Amino acid sequence: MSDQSAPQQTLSFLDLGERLRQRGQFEAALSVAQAGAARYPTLAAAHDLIGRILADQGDDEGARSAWLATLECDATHPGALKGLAFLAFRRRDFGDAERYLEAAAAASPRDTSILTALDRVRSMRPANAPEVINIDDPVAGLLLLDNQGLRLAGGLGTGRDEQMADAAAASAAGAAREAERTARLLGLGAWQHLLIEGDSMRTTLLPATAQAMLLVRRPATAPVGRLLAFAARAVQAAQAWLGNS
Amino acid sequence: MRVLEPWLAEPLGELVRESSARLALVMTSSGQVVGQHGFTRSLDVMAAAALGAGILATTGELARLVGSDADFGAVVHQGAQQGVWLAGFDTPRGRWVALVVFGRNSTVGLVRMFFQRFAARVREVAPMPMPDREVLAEGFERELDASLRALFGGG
Amino acid sequence: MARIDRDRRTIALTLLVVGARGAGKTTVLRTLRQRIPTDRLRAGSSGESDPDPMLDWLTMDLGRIQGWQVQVDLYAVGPVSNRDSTRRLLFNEADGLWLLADSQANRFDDNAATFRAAREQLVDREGRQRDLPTVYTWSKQDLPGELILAPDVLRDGFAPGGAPAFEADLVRGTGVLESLHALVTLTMRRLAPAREQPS
Amino acid sequence: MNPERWQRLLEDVTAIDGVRGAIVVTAEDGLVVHEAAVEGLETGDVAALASVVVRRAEAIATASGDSEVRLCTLSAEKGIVIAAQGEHGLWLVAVTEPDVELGRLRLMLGDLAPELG
Repeated sequence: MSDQSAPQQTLSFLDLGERLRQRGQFEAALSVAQAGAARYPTLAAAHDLIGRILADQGDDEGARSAWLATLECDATHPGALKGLAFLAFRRRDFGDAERYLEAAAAASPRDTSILTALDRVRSMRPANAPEVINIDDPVAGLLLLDNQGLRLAGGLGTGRDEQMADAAAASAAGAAREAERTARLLGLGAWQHLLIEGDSMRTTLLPATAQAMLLVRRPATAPVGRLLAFAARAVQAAQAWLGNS
Repeated sequence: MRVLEPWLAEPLGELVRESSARLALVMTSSGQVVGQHGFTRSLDVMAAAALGAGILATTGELARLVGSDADFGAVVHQGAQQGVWLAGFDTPRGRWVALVVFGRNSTVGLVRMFFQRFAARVREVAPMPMPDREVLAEGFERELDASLRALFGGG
Repeated sequence: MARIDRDRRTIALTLLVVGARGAGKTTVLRTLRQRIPTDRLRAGSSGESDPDPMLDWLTMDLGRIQGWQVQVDLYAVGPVSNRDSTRRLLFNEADGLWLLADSQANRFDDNAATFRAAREQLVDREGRQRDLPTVYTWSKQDLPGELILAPDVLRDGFAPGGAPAFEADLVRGTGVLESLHALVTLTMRRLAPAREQPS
Repeated sequence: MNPERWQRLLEDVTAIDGVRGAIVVTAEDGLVVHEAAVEGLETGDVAALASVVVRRAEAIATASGDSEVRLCTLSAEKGIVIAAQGEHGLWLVAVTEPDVELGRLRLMLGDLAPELG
């Protein structure tokens, strides 16, 4: 984490900025935070502080930029993930809010405030309102790839860059070949999906068309059945995307 | 890949492809090479064939010594970076031996599985050998007689 | 089975010289080494300094027969049991058998035991007895008559089926080349149509 | 290594309706270590193929920056292959009919697999 790269004594501006923010002295807080961020551009906490100040000022767009900058420094920064979830909640985009909170929960599994927020967000979403599927969104946790293992669209989700997405796509193509062969040679017919579960994440890989497949990655807090149902819908979206592109 | 007879290309190709083999060698139990993949020098092919056939014969003897009814079936050497699978199998041409060298992207289990499929496929597609009775034609004895006399210094 | 490479048109025969200790196997191979031109011969031994080595071999190049390059691998194998694995391999490969009997009357039982052991090893993978072309050589026929058995007696004892048999004086080399000539011919007949074989 | 315990463990798995067979495999070399109730299944093939699928799944997790794989499920038209990580490189693998009680099986494998070592 880049926070650790800045010497401890130089971080007093963070405390000062935070105190000013809590007192409602937003302009002063912002100038302190921006000066700190200019001095330590890779310090995630500095961008996070800016995000909080701008959000308090009602500048959602500015706050969003600051928190995305935070994630560039530290892909699993819980403060930034929670902040982005808050912004999404405020604009009533509960799907996005849930996604950021799931990522935050994966990063800080013991933070009960995140799990509480997650429950609240889930309860807010109407039961019949499906999660929005955007194949092109690199942070949506949807990765569309071709049979050769080349990324067509999307990414692995919050906190994972394009290089990792490319590497995952390359691995996924090999896994799909093995899945197809295993199902065929064991007399199980065509393969439908491969579900990979770890402590923090769940990933499913499934064929989208004859030439393409989809990788859907979610935090382990996402229920398996829901992940698979979402993945099935995402396949339809991917097929439409492939038809249009 | 090189094969002595064209019908072997398909099963050997499948074995190599499916088991991700780096090197593969198919030989008769006396060490005559009938197909290979991945070797670049003929000297290596011959050496590997001779050693492979020898190792299998030796382990067959070992199996007999320790009281195993059948031979061990396969000899596996698993190294850090690559493994070797060596096993005999029956064909219409007699007993043959396959040697497969595989890397970290394969496993003994995978090689074993596709070796079994390969052996079954060879049994299925290998044409029956030309009867030995047809190797020589009538009248060979005159040539043989002359040859032996010349060899033994009898003119 | 003869090793036949149809693409390279080569035939390699494996012939075994089998005899009890002291029956003259080494002398047979020595005689052949002396009589065959060195450019047609390769030879080796498991124990060069051993007067009766456990395994002696030579390879003869017979030249071309009907366009086939023919090679004969001749192995002298004794009755020693601690070479069983090597013996077994050789017996699996063998195309022809050259049984060498010491003509001395007091060696009759040794000869019989050696020949019996050889036949026991001549089984295929299914355990069936293999029928190999066989010739017999009665060695030491040059010894005084009261010490040896006559060829007729030896034939009755060992080769009642009428396999070719030759009397040999191994020291002078008589009978050796004739025996080998007969065995190579018999073995190669199995590679030709059956009608080739005279009755 | 306790084959008797493995046997009991595998029998617990095969007791679930729709489970055709269960085996203990080594992911490193794809070989069967122990097996139970494997009607019509070539267990050597299952071990070889399942271990490769597991290795490929691990490659995806590694590339994605995720922690190690605990459970790997391959779902196909006519059946499911599910593998749960145990100790010492051993995996508990079950092959099932497509309509198996997957929820129960997942939980059971997750609970039993760590007892393999």
